[in-house]
Amino acid sequence: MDNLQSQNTQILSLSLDGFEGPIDLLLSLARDHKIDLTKLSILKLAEQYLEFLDKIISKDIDIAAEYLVMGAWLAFLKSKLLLPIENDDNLENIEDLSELLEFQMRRLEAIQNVSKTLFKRHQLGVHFFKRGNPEIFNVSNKFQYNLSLYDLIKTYGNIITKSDNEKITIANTRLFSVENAIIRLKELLKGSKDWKSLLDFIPNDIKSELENKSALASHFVASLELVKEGNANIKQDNIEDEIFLSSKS
Amino acid sequence: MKTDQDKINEIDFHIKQKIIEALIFASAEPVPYSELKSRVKDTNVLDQILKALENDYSARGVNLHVINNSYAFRTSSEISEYLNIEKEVSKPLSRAATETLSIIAYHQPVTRSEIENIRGVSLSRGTIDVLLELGWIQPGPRKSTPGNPLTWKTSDAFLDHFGLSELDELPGINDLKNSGLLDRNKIIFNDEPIKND
Amino acid sequence: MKTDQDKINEIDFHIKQKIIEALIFASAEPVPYSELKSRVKDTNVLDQILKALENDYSARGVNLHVINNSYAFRTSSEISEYLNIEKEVSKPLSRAATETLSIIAYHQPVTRSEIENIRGVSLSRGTIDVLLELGWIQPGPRKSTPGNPLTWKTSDAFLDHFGLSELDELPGINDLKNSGLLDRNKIIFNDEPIKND
Repeated sequence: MDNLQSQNTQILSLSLDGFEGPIDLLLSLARDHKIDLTKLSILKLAEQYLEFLDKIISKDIDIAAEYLVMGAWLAFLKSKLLLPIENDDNLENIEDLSELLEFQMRRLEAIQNVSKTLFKRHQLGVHFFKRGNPEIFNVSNKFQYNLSLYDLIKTYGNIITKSDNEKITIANTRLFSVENAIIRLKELLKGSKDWKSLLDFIPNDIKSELENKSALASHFVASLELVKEGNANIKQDNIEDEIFLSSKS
Repeated sequence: MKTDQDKINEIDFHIKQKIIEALIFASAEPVPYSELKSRVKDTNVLDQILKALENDYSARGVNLHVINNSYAFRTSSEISEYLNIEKEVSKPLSRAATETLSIIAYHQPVTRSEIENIRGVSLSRGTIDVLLELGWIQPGPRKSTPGNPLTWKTSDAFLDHFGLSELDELPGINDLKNSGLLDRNKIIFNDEPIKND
Repeated sequence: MKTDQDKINEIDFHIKQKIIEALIFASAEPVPYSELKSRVKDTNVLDQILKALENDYSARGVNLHVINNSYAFRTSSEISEYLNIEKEVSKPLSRAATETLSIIAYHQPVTRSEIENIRGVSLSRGTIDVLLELGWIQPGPRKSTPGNPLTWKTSDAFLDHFGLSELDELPGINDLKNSGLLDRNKIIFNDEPIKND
């Protein structure tokens, strides 16, 4: 009978997608098999759950740990229920456990019910509205800033995660500073009264375009600096022509 | 016979009522009673004014709402079906989020692990986050259990959103209280020690 | 004698009036007559409703204004002198100030240079001033390190503003992690522009 019923129902579509955890699944099973929660037939429910879980496992569907824990717990409960009762202690224990399960199911069921009722209520911004064009009275400054607790916490979260996360490693590049170029040019120009192209002063072991640009830029700035200091002469006949340097001393 | 003083008081009352009315009407957010009190010091008079305003507006297209001792004008929900104006389009909340909100509302103040116990499943990341961003929940006092976990409770914005004046107006709250389903000490899979009290 | 049709029309009239009233109340801008007409087709009825609303509100703290054939509720000029009304200027707190405030909240009492260390940028003079002016921070005890630098901590007004009854209620790092606020994936797609070079 139960099996026949279960084939006709939607919930046994062999997926856990629609369920919010094992208790939710139990509630659905109870509803589906018309298992009355007031006289909770725990054995029947446990069997339904384990059967369902078996099918899921056999299909190799991903299962959250909670469903397995509940399965193990129900299997334990089932075995206790099927064992002949040895003494009164055992009986009480079983009854306690069944009662706890019943309590949890009823509690979640109640929450699910009030949740539906709550969201069926008229809601602000959907069914009723606030003043669309508020006028604010100048009570004091602090009402002009509206920073929410969420904003504050989120901001701090960002700072913390960033300082955790953001270890910037700067790639090992070979760039030329103007300072070094000045020293280098001074050295190379020493006593050279002839005009020499600026390009001749660029180091010849350059490997990349970036290095090349960097070297050219820093040496050009350095040459201007030397002219300004009175240590060198500079000339360029036309725009985009070559630039020439010579020593003054 | 009205004395001159009576007349002055009456005029005074009307002006005070207008001030209170304008204060509440002008604000999009609920105005706390304490702020109204800073305008009308005599709480007897203030209460009278608020009563009168509630009355005056009860049959209008705009009604006076009381939200946890704050006051706001809101359009009448009686005509909601006709008011399809610029609704705030927001993604519908997941079932996990709506159930979590309900658990916080009915069980507050409640810790994260208590929420997980009630739902029987661990809370996915971002569920609390969504509710906090909506401004519907806020942190409550920490519990005095080991680890001092933070609790969550609902905010005034939550009450406002669902048109509730106070938590006692939560649908079905009394049934839930009476049924014992809000008791805290029954847990199957506890990751917190069960308190025997 | 009122006929049944009269009664129906009357009920209808009241509902229509409520709709018009609520529409004007909830709108961010003055509502043009043409828009109201799309709700109440019969201009005779609509004009009657607007007349009635103007009348109803004429002696209240809030009046119905007609601005260039559009309708809006505005605080009565009669009492605005008592209220010191300003149009809402919602100034968002600068990012520097928000970050500084959050660091003070979580690390208090904290010195200026500690704040700079955590943010990784130096603190401009105005940032602390803004927070001080808001009343959200206050000086704490001086540190017993060389130079005895001043520390900063949050004030009661801070707790008040964020709806916390004590500092303890501020969600801690673990609460943040659990709620998804410290989700790394979220940080990766933050609002900083991607630098193309």
